[in-house]
Amino acid sequence: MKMVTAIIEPAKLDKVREALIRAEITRLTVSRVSGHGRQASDPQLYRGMVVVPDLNPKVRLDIACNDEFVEPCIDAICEAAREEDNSLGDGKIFVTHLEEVIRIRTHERGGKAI
Amino acid sequence: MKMVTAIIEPAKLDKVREALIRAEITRLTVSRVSGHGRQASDPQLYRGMVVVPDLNPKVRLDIACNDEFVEPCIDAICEAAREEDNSLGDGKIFVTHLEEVIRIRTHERGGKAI
Amino acid sequence: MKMVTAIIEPAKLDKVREALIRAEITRLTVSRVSGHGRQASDPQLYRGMVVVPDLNPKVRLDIACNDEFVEPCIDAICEAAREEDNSLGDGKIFVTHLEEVIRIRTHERGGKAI
Amino acid sequence: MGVRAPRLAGAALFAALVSLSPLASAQGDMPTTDTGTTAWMLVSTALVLLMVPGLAMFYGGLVRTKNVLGTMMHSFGAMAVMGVLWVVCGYAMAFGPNALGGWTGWNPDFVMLLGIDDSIMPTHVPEYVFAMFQGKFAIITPAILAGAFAERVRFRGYLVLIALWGILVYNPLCHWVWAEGGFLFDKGAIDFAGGTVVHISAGTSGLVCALYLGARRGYPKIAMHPSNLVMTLIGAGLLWVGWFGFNAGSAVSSGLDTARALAVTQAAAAAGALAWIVIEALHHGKATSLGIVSGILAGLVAITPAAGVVQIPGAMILGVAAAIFCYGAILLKNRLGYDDSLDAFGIHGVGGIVGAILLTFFLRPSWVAGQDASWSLGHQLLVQAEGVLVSVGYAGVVTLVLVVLVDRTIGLRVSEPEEMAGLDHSLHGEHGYGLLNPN
Amino acid sequence: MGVRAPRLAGAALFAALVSLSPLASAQGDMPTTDTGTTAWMLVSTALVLLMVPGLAMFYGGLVRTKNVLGTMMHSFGAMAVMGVLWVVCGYAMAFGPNALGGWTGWNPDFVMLLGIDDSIMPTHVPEYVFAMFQGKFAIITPAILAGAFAERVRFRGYLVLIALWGILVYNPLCHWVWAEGGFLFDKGAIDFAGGTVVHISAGTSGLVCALYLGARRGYPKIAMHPSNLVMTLIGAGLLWVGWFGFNAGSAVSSGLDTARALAVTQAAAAAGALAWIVIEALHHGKATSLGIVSGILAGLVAITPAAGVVQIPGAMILGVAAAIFCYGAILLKNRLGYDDSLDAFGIHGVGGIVGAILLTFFLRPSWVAGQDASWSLGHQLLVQAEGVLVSVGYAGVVTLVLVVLVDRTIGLRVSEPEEMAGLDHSLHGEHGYGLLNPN
Amino acid sequence: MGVRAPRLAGAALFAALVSLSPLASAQGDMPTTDTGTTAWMLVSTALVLLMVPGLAMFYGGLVRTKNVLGTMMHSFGAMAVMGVLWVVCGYAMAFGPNALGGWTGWNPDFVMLLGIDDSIMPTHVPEYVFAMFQGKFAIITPAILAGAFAERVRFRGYLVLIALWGILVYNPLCHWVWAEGGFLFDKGAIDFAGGTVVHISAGTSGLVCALYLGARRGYPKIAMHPSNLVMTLIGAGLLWVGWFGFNAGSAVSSGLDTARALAVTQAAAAAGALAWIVIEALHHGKATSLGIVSGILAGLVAITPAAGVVQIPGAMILGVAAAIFCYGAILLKNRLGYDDSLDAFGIHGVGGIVGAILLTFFLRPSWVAGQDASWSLGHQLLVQAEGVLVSVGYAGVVTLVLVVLVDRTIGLRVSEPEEMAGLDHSLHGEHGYGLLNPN
Ligand SMILES: Nc1ncnc2c1ncn2[C@@H]1O[C@H](COP(=O)(O)OP(=O)(O)O)[C@@H](O)[C@H]1O
Ligand SMILES: Nc1ncnc2c1ncn2[C@@H]1O[C@H](COP(=O)(O)OP(=O)(O)O)[C@@H](O)[C@H]1O
Ligand SMILES: Nc1ncnc2c1ncn2[C@@H]1O[C@H](COP(=O)(O)OP(=O)(O)O)[C@@H](O)[C@H]1O
Repeated sequence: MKMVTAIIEPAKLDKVREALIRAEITRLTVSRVSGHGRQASDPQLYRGMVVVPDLNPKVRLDIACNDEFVEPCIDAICEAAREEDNSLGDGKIFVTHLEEVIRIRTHERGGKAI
Repeated sequence: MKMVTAIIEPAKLDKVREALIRAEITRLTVSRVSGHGRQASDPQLYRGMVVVPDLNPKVRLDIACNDEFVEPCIDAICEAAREEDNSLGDGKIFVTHLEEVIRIRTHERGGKAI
Repeated sequence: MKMVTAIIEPAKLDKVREALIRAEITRLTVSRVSGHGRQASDPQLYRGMVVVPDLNPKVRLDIACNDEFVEPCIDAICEAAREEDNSLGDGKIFVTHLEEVIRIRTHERGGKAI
Repeated sequence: MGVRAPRLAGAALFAALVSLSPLASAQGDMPTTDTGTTAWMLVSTALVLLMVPGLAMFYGGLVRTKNVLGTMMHSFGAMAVMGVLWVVCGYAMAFGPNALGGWTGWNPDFVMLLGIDDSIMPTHVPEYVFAMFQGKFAIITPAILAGAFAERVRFRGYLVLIALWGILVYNPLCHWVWAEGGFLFDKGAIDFAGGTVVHISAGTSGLVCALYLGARRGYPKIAMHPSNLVMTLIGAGLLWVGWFGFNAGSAVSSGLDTARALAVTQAAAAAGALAWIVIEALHHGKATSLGIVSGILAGLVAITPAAGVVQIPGAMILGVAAAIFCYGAILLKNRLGYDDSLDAFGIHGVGGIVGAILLTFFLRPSWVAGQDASWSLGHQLLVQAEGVLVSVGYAGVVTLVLVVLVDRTIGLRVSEPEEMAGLDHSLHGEHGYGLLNPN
Repeated sequence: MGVRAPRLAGAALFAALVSLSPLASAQGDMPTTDTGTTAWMLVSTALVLLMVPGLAMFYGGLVRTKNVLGTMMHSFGAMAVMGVLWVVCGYAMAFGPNALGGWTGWNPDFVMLLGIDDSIMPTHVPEYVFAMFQGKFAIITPAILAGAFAERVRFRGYLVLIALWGILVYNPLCHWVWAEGGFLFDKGAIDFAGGTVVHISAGTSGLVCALYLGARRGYPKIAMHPSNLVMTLIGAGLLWVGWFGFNAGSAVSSGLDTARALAVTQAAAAAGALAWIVIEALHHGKATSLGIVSGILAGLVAITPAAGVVQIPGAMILGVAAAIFCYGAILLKNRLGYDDSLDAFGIHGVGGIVGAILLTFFLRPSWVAGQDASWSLGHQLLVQAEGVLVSVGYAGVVTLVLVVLVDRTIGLRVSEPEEMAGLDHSLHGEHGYGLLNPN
Repeated sequence: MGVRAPRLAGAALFAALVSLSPLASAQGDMPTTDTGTTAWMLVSTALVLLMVPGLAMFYGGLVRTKNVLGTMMHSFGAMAVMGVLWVVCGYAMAFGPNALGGWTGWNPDFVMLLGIDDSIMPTHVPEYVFAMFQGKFAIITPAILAGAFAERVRFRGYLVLIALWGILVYNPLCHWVWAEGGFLFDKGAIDFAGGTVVHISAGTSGLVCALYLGARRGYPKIAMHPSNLVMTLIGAGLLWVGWFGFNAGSAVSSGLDTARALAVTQAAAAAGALAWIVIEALHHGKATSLGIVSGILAGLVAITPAAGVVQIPGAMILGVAAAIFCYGAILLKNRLGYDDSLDAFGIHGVGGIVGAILLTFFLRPSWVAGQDASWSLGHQLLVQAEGVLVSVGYAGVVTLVLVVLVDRTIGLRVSEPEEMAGLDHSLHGEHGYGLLNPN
């Protein structure tokens, strides 16, 4: 089992969720984060000045999935989270190994608890 | 050392913390997340309509612990976070391997830094 | 590749970021969390009473880096996040193994995607 | 005529008009100023203005986080655009003598309000105050309307739409109902403080826009949570306070009529709130905070046309009835599946209609006694219904033309990527709650 | 009697009562309306209503995130329930002539306010305005009380409790203190704008409820952070503004008395704020924002009974004294360990007592000069103490009966799982801050 | 003299002064109270007070999350400190007869306002109300100033600074411009509601402080996001509402002058808002919410000195001009790189200067007609410029002395660790938004 963690643009959340659902991945955990990557875009306006923030608002998705779902999951995210204009700031995906998953309600463990 | 990450109902936070303290686990990190699992419960009311949100508010606990504490920790969480009525949405626990832990103040590393 | 996760005092965020930049580590993800450690400091005032909160506001940094950057990264954080007076509550660093990193924009993978 | 006129402002004003040219204004036959009435009208103006940030909060709390600024900008944009337009031409159209066969009013002296620089009205109030008080209604009305299409329109198109809407819908309606010579005014339609002019017209126009523009992306499949119900509650509180200016100010006096309007406003709001949470408790077993404020609003809307002519029991019944009908209308909307985002029609349209019609059954006995012999309840009911229909029909049709026009030319509906990203980011380059991100 | 009466409203009203039946109301001996006084009373009514959302913000910001809506609903629920009850029977009980041996007042003509439809009071204000102004006090009082048991009561039980409390505690107290024939009124107790009726009664009743219901789960072991001090500050700002209506409106005039009340209100609030942060700086080395607003409130509460009879220096001393006593009372509470969640007693109860007693020492020389020969400071002090004791005793005892009754029948205290989950979720099915979750 | 005096308050007051000793106050030649005017002045006082929480919200929303309480405390602290100081000595200095060669006023009877306990002014308003109304200006002015050095000063030093500033800068300036005998008053400088006294002095002083204290750590390299633009918008809404009291209250009447002031205030605000978003749309293609509220403020500031003497078209032009100049000034600031955190100078200083100077070109014809033969536009322009220069020069120099003094003695600038940790945590031991952390 793997934990796929994606950091994406908040604006892309809906599209990514839809793509994941199409890939039959529905369970996930979402949180607000801020990030700094290579991107220097997402400029904001402040009283006539274009301000490039140091930390941009991002959304983090954590998706625990069985090994065979990892690649479909990555593909779905990449597909949906990419800007048309190939700009910086589209985000990143991290994959870590999951040793155990437990469903609290049933105490089920492992792949079937995902 | 393992990192135990639990996603639970916000309403259960107090109870889980108390159970963990009983299991002698006091250090942890908590954050607000939103999640989508199998659950279709936690309905909210909006002007006379029952609304089932797509992403439910959840609380995430991250607990770094030495290996012998992992099972007690999981048990404590499972015990406290479960609804009496065995409903969906009780949450999930993920366990990952921790390579290193450093206490910033003392530069201590490993198990004793937990 | 490793994921370095640091939990630090919010007040130290600026200083830690600056130290990381000096160590040539600029990419990271930041989020608000609350934590309970050994610390019993960060007292707050509430109508004449000193209140020691149960969960203190903390900031979490997630930094994915190639293996050779792990130690410099840890050092930079430790250096910058430590209070002068060696008090509790300075925070903790966790290191986990990262199996894969994907840059969404380019589909690049591995070390060069960090 | 005073007998028939539920609200004397128009008549009084007209008298002022004929007797006054800018040059004649310093003459001796000018009414004197009453400091007390003037004070209350100044305050009422401030209170109605308070409703604009109040509405911004009410609406802004109900939308999703990514659209909060965009939604509040609808109210603030109305302050800017209608604030300017009203002094430029709005007052001249609404309160000038009949022009274009009575479709609108027009008095060139009122342009930039230059002609009223010294004018005191027969109600003993400087005309400037009356003009400003009325101007606030012209601001709040399109701001209410905007709730129907929240979270999916371009700001630029919105500003053009409300500018046109103000000129072509609001000003004529206002003239018909409140100005001497206006045809509904002459018929004796009762609309004390703007049931038809403000609420029904805003609600209906909003509905038309919502239907034309279509639902928000994902509606109703994806649940759209209010981002800040706390702010919505506070906004409702400010609206209640401001409504005292809206209704009691519409008496253009500071005396018994004013006191009556204030008392019934208070009673209707409380009754509406209580009724709504009782309904919810019966329906779902839980009273909600959004419910209690929706009930407040429903009660306030329903009493608006009636504030001069009913007594406390009637006001409470109107408040309860409004809660019932609005609750039902929203349930129906959910069935029908169209997307009136913040229920501009469900609350303001329906509540306004309920008030305008039902008030007929609760007329104050002394008011009825003051009517001439030909008056009958049935006739009044017909007149009221006519007022409602005219308002619904006129506002609906003209709004449809305008919304199509604006959408086809400069564009009204946002693009799908913009909508997904949220108005705040894509239209305004800002975030409402920077506090959500560490900084 | 005017000599003794610190506040003429009651007397004036009584005169209105005797001379007026609904039928006689159109006669020539009716006082005329003064537009200026009426304007100010209309405004005061709006300002006191503004205190309700102000209080909702003040309290809502102090509770934990999961209870913010539930806490604000206490204020909004009071608007709904007391708003209705006041016109139904509250005004008749509070300002009718003595009934049941003086325990309450009663005038059947005041039911639904039908009997005052044309009534102008000798203060030249339509009685409707006075009734509405007073009605706002009946709303704010239980809303203040609710702070004592925030975060742990059921909404349904709360609504029933305050309805009973309004009828059995507030209305009689209000009658005793402010209505002609009320026994404290006749004794010459000074309570200009509600120190006993509003603040002491709310504070004491809150304390009784808090003691009976017990502490919140985890109190005081678990620290309970204010969820939104920013909102608390804004709420305090609105309370200060609204308090001008509360105090200066209680003059039921628009002249020198009003101006004096406003001036001392301002001075006491500023002095209280300054004193509180000085105390904090001495005690902890830091001034807090909660401290400054607590000081504002303490000062405002203390000046409330005294606003008609002290001058600026007295007002400032009252403000400072209130800050000292309230600060001490809260420290004491923390020692004793009972859970008056938002210090309804610590601020309103204590501040009200401080004001009601200490005002005796700062009476305006011209006021003292106007008393008859038998007047002495010592006697006034006794009368003031009696007012306080009666208010504490009566409110305390009746509230205890009511809270036991409501808790045993329909239930007042929430269950432990509900409390842990938070009122917003478990009682109202909502979340206050949707913005906390990505959507 | 009334001819020359744009604002009669001072003159009126002076008349009151000479005729009244505390002992003479009960005599027959006292002017009578006008309830209507008094009502409006009471309301204006409340409305200007409302601007204080409004400003706290406006500013608090613009700073970073960690400084929100600290920034709001600047406004609340001003309520406490200036609220006390004004009654102690401020009113005596500002509105007493010339003292120290006209540098200030002084009337020992005004200390604690004891000498005005019975005083009714020739404007038929109890002097207490006038004193309280003016006191609110003394509160809001340092609160505006504080925007220039937000996020980097110690609370203690700030309180001392504004106390000294109030005594040494505000009171004299207020005396010169508004009190009979003040040298700018006697020259005929037009400053209806405080362009020089409030906005220019606050803006300039703020600028001086900002330059002396230096930029915030990291400025301008690190972007500093507004933590809560939603709150900033609401604050701006309250400021607009409160400004009606600020400007229309400055007429110290309830009649035509008042109505005119209200109307031009409304028009200038709307025009300023519209102009700002048009400028933004041209410059960046996007209208922002911070832009629309900045435009509102710019328009309101610019109309402040002019509210008594221009008509609607002039008001709108002033609003537009203020938007242009302020926008430009802020761009310039960004070029120059100094850190006026919240643009106290960019909006209030620049807007105030624009209004004070440009009003000369839009004087109401009837006002011009009322001047004596020697009057010329050029001369008025010179007088206006002199008013601006005096205000800028005096406020600037004295503030510089004060800020150096306070910083060197008790300390004004926070330490670097404190600044990084945020004022809320390090100075006040609190967090503004507890809701951000699960609890
Ligand atoms: N090495 C990293 N460690 C942690 N977070 C990262 C890292 N690189 C990127 N991120 C996160 O991903 C977000 C998007 O990164 P982006 O700017 O798209 O990266 P890139 O420029 O490499 O494509 C960043 O804002 C940050 O939150
Ligand atoms: N596979 C997963 N990956 C990431 N998060 C998950 C996953 N499954 C569940 N969660 C998180 O746990 C929360 C509770 O899940 P729940 O609905 O109780 O799961 P189940 O229905 O499987 O018991 C979800 O809201 C989500 O935040
Ligand atoms: N074992 C742990 N698991 C998860 N988080 C931890 C753990 N230990 C510490 N933390 C996080 O680090 C923060 C700082 O810890 P701190 O009090 O400095 O630890 P210590 O007292 O061991 O130095 C805590 O508030 C918590 O968020």
